[in-house]
Amino acid sequence: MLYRENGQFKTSYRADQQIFPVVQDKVVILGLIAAAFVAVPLLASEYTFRAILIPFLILSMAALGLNILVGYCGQISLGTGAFMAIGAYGAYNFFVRVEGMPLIAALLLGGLCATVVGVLFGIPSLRIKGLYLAVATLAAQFFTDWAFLRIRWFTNDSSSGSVSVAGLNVWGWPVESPAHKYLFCLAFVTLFALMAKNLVRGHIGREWMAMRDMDVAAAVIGIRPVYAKLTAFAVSSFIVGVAGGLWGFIHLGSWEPAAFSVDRSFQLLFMIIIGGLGSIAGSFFGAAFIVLLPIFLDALPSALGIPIDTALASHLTSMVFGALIVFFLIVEPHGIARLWATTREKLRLWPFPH
Amino acid sequence: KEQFFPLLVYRTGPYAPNGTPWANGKQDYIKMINARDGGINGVKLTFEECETGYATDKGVECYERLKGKGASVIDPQATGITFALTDKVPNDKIPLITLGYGLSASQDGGVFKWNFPLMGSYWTAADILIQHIGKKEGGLDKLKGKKIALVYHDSPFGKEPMPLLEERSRTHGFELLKIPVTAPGVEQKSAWLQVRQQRPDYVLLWGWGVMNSTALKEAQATGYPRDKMYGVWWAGAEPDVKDVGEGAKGYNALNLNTSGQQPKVIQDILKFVHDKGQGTGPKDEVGSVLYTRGVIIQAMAIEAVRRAQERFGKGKVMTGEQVRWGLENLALDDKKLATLGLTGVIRPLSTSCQDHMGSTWARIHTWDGSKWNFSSDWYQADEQIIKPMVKAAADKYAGDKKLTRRAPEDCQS
Amino acid sequence: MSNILLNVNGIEVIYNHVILVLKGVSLQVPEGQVVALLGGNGAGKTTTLRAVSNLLAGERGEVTKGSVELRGERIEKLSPAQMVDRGVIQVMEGRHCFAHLTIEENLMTGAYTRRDGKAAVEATLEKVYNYFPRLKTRRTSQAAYTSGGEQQMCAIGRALMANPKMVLLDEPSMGLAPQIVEEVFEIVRDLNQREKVTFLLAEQNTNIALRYADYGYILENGRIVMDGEAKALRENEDVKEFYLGMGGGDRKSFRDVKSYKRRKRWLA
Amino acid sequence: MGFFLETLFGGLMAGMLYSLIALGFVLIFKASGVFNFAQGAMVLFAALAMARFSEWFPKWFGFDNAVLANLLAFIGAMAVMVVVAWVIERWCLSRLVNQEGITLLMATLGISYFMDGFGQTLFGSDIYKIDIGMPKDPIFLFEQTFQGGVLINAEDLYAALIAAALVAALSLFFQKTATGRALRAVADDHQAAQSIGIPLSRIWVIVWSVAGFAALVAGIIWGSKLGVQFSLSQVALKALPVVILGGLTSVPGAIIGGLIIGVGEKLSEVYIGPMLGGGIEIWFAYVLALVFLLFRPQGLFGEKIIDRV
Amino acid sequence: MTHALTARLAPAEAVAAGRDAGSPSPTGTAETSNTNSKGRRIGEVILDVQNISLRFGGVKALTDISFNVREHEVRAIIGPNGAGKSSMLNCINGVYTPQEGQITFRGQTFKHMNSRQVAEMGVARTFQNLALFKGMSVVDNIMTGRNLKMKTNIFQQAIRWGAAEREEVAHREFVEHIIDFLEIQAHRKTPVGRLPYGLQKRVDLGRALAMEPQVLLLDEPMAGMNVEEKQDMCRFILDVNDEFGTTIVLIEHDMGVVMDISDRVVVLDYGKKIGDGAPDDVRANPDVISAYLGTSH
Ligand SMILES: Nc1ncnc2c1ncn2[C@@H]1O[C@H](COP(=O)(O)OP(=O)(O)OP(=O)(O)O)[C@@H](O)[C@H]1O
Ligand SMILES: Nc1ncnc2c1ncn2[C@@H]1O[C@H](COP(=O)(O)OP(=O)(O)OP(=O)(O)O)[C@@H](O)[C@H]1O
Ligand SMILES: [Mg+2]
Ligand SMILES: [Mg+2]
Repeated sequence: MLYRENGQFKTSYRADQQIFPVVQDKVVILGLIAAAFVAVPLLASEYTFRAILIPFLILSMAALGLNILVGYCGQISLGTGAFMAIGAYGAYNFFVRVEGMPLIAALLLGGLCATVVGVLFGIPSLRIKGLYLAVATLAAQFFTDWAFLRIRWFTNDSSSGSVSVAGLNVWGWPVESPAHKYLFCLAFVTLFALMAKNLVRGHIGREWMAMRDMDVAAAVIGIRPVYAKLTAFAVSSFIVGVAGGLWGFIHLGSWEPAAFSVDRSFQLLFMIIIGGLGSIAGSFFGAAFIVLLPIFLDALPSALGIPIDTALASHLTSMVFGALIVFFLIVEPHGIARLWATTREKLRLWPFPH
Repeated sequence: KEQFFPLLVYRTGPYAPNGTPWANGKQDYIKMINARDGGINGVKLTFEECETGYATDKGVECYERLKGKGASVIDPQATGITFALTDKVPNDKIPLITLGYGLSASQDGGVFKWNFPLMGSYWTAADILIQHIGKKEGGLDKLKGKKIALVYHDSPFGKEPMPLLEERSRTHGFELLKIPVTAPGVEQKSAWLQVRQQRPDYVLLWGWGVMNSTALKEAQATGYPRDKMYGVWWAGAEPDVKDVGEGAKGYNALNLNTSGQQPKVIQDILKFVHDKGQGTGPKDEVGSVLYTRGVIIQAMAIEAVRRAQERFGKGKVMTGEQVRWGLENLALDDKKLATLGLTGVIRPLSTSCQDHMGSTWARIHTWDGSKWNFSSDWYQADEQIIKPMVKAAADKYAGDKKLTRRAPEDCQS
Repeated sequence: MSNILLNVNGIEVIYNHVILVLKGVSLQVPEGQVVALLGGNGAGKTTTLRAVSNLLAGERGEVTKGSVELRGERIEKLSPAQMVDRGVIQVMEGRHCFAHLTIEENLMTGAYTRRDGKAAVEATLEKVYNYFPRLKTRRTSQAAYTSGGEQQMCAIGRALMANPKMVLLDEPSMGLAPQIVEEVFEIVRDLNQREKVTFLLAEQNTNIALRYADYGYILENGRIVMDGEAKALRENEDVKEFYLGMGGGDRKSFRDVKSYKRRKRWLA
Repeated sequence: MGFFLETLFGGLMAGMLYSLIALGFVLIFKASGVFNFAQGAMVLFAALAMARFSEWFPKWFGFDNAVLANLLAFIGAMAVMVVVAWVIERWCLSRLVNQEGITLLMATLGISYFMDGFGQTLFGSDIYKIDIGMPKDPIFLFEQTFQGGVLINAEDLYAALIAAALVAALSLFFQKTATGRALRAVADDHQAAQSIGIPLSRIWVIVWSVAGFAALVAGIIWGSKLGVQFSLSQVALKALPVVILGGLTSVPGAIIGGLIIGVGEKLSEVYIGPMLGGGIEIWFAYVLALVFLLFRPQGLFGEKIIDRV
Repeated sequence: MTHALTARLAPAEAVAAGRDAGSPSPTGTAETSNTNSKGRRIGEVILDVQNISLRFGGVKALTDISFNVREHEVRAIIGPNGAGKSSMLNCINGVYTPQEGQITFRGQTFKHMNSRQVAEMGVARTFQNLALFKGMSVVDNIMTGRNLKMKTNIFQQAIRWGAAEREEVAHREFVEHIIDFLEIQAHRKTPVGRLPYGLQKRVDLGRALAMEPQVLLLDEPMAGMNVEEKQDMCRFILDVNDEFGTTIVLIEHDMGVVMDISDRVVVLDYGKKIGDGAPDDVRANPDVISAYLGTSH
């Protein structure tokens, strides 16, 4: 009885095209957002903010960006870390080189840098497809790793190649305390998620999906592959770039290229596959799974009071993590978002089995 | 009453073979102090390990987690994590011990109030190596026209010594070749082809983890003489040479601390911990180079607490701020070292508000195919060169971060 | 009736844990007969065949009720390969040729389970080429680059390569030129009569299917709504009107069908 | 000139070592359409098993003969890899029949996490040694012609020969046998392959075992070069450009790709690297592969990517 | 009596809202012509295919094919399997580039065309091997057909509020008419991959219709349907042809359908044209009989 849409008739197409056509969903989501903005800052501990919520939000956002490229447009990319790095270093350079550059502007400009490079690296996608493209995007990854390590200019001539920022504020409001940082990220994420959702349910989103599902047919109905793919690369790298900026500025504060290594790229790809390709909510589910699960598993032995060797614990974590990934894929190859949708469908029918 | 020590370690991942003995040393020392002395003036010591896998983000997560449990001093055990935490610790008021690594500029306590690169930084390390090579050649002036190659881990860790080496190369007129090795360093063929092409007179090895042993194997395979190779102190432990064996014979590396099971502190650990079956790692690894380094790091942390207790109240649990004071006022003279059982293991050390390093001594040891032997006297890094560099770098950092130098009265507290 | 080869007993199939498609389908296929499974789009014909050949798992479907028996043996737990070992092979809807393999390689994979020697396989290959001369001319082309009809022939030929005892044919006529359709059904009859191969065919082309089949089932909405001897079905008024397009006796011109008439639902 | 040759040889031999790992990727992809990201983990796992068995067996069975120990360890490790293949098929692949490539890829990532953890739990995470008596010291050629001669790494030379033999054998297998054809069919369409009676489970166990064998050989060779420890699993990253350059579906492509990448990256690092500050080889390899792909999107020898309406 | 289709496709009042944003009104709905199928006005040549030859390596898919299509007519292409019918359509809409020959469309002559140009000129098609976007719902699939007509830029879409939403609603309205017309209302939100084959064919047609094409190329639209469904499909095709005057090029193997609904028929065999003319003439052509129809027809 939880999920009854009986009696909820759509009288206009506008109503039918809402993000959450079912009232229950809408209420729940709005409630969640409200709670995230109001209740969480009051309740969460510093550890929760800094080690869980902030990384979760930022990585969700990066996953969201990646999902546009991989999940919606079907171009598998393993170079996400690179675009995060470009966003972060781009923002950093604007921030320290331009006197009085506001934080938000710096982050957005960093995202723009990522967009430019993203489009550049997107060009091969017009010819190279699938896994070949995926591996080829690693070129972007390793190239940027190298460039930020080697080219002194990017790091403002820091001798060790690690950079850091300080004195973050938004119109004079300092973004220093964990709660502020959290709210700052949350605002970004909410906004970007909304815009991403708008894009993917608009015609540009359909162009992406059409490219993904069958590019020849898409071309025949008049979709230009160049435009569709490159916009996907652009939008995706922009979001990823801004997320990279947040990761550097807000989460780490000080970073080196290793913060955006190929492991990060893989991690983000895991998130969207586990969460659900081609689903905005999936990006969040995936980020939650990949960020929270290891933390949870790590903390489990000591929380249960089982004294267990650190190395063994972390090997076990890795095993359980791996096994859970496989398990989830077996239960639902299309990710947690789909699993959720199926569950909802069941709830809708409940208590009748079908 | 319990003093809590968070232990950031990596027992898994590419650097596990090096991270594990290090972590074992830290843990065993705590256990030993509890078992032998019942803690510090009656304050029991507790600890919790957190696995970072040498990854910065996991390190930050560990830090945040353990911080909440009452951490008052932390050894991040990785350069990357140190960088990330350097910005966070002033807010949280937790001092960082980065013994022998971290930011070289953080020696300057005037700017880096919370960082303690005790006993040496990469600048002092590089400086000592050049001094040693100069001595071998019969004087630093003989370095003119020589070629010295720096084969380095391509990361901030590997790049940190460069400013100093460049400075020295300018002064003495030797040519400095920089040859990067991409982390983690499993494929170094082209680096060593370059070494073979350039035929440098000496190779400085700035590696960590698998990079070291691979470098030695490649050196062997390209016929580069191992006795012309000098490693930093992170490239001079057993895991680096063990499976190269004979092939690494003649290889030299810096050494911050002695190894072996003779020192009293190690004996105590064996007696109070391992013999009771509470040891952390295998018994025969107790006293290895990195194990002993772990012991020293933990000893420093505990001595800082002890020192702080002397001032803020014996038998009390110290806060981060208080431990920071302790670290800033360490005075480990020969007598003190003797009571700690560290005689001969390290040089005496004393820190101050301005100087967060306390000692810049190190010496060289050489692998004979089955064990490390000392092959030089102690060297001290040249203050004349290092001091101005540290100051300049610290000032730049302060400028970037819009910090002001600590006022003299800040040093009193 | 002669002895029952396949007995489908009240099966229910659910896709993806929620979509109930078959709602208790029962049918029997006697040994050595041609049985047709008829029904509109989405009636569940393909699903029924998948349930028999155990190819549901790949579509995330499962049989939740009822049983399927082959010569009295329960077969729900068998793998598709084991079904082929027992002589039951399915020609899948939508061709499913191996895109990168040539036509001949495609056919040869069909003989994967054969153990009767190279020569016998060669002979079957010749037989298939005889049935479909078109395939012979295209034998070295990659399957993906052949026309739709050629792929359909390839798929049928591939199944025949296994020397099956029973063939589940899913829409064999789709995309084939009229005389080839005729030929395919001639092949069915030929194999059926000479080699005693049993057929269960799902077909939209009711007309031809009923001409060649011995018995027919009509599936609507996941339920069997009618069954009977093919001859009897051909004479049935409803079938005539809705499946043979011959309401009121003669075949109507497609141009003259005026209104969108609602198909009669037996159980709606 | 001497040095150029040296670099060239070095590159060729490094390339052969990459192809050894690339081979594992190609085998599995070709036979099941799965891009196996667990290949690196399999290499590590196999090498760990080999290293530890050669250490344990003499102790357990009380003999003292290095050759025998290595032989038994090899057999033991191979057995372990067959079990691994069986478990993977049983618990993972067979439940993911007919899913999209990316889902399967993700599953192999899950497998790789599991194997990393499991391998180290079982065998430990220290550095272990595999000593199959490979020569460590260099050989010098043409000492009369060039000053200093041309140095060849003897160990690499042997490794390259082993790799070449392995690849030759496997490509024959794929091209010439009915099983080879069935494997390719499975890669194209799981469901259709099932429908004509190709037993997916058996095929997969076979292929993963063969890939496990390739991983074991790679693990032994790399392990005796690097020492057996976690980083071994990361050499897989070096093999990726090789795989795509040669073509995901081509066994000989793995070799040619390996040689091209090996030579390309060594020459670039040695001759261009110093101008750019060094450390360029890793991205250079990928860029090289990318450039080739722009001309041949399916890699040098890969099967043409089919898109047709 | 007004035709059912006209009634259903008549623009609803809500369309007015979307007029300003890229008017999606279907061409030709203005006059509700009562013409029945017999009175269709066949016009000038709209599409002229001249001497097309297409080879794939050694395979000659098409050899020197010429034929034309007149406005408003239903033009069928038939021929045995592998004759080159689908290849012909692929040449027309720019998927394949023929080695020789040219195509004239509404007076403009092309040697090479890319698919986008063709689509912009008003040619839509359906595919033999379903080329639907599997991961998208029915509505979204059909909406992609409207993409050419949707003009808001990416920033407007990101904000959505305002122009983008108005546009979306207006086009959705149009698509809903098509959905009603094809009677797939119940499946609106279903991912197309889950639909039975026959319905997928309908969605494919819907997507092509959404482009409001002048010429509609249909590649075996009725494969895999039973008689009744074919009748429905024929009805759809004829209605589109009648109401919008859309020209239809149809490949079909069901001779009943071809004979009944097409105005002229081209017959291909082994890439060559072996017949062209009115259905009855073609049926009587001995070449066609031996190559294609066989004796039973
Ligand atoms: N993989 C699937 N997932 C979910 N639903 C499915 C799946 N396959 C089929 N269905 C649903 O099952 C029902 C029956 O489909 P089925 O393919 O068996 O019909 P059919 O009789 O073969 O139709 P057609 O003649 O069009 O092939 C349809 O409503 C379809 O939507
Ligand atoms: N891309 C291609 N590469 C190679 N050969 C091709 C290609 N496309 C079509 N062919 C060949 O061209 C010939 C004509 O194919 P086409 O698909 O046009 O046939 P068709 O008339 O549509 O047949 P059907 O009725 O079976 O669909 C076939 O023999 C086919 O193998
Ligand atoms: Mg069907
Ligand atoms: Mg065709």
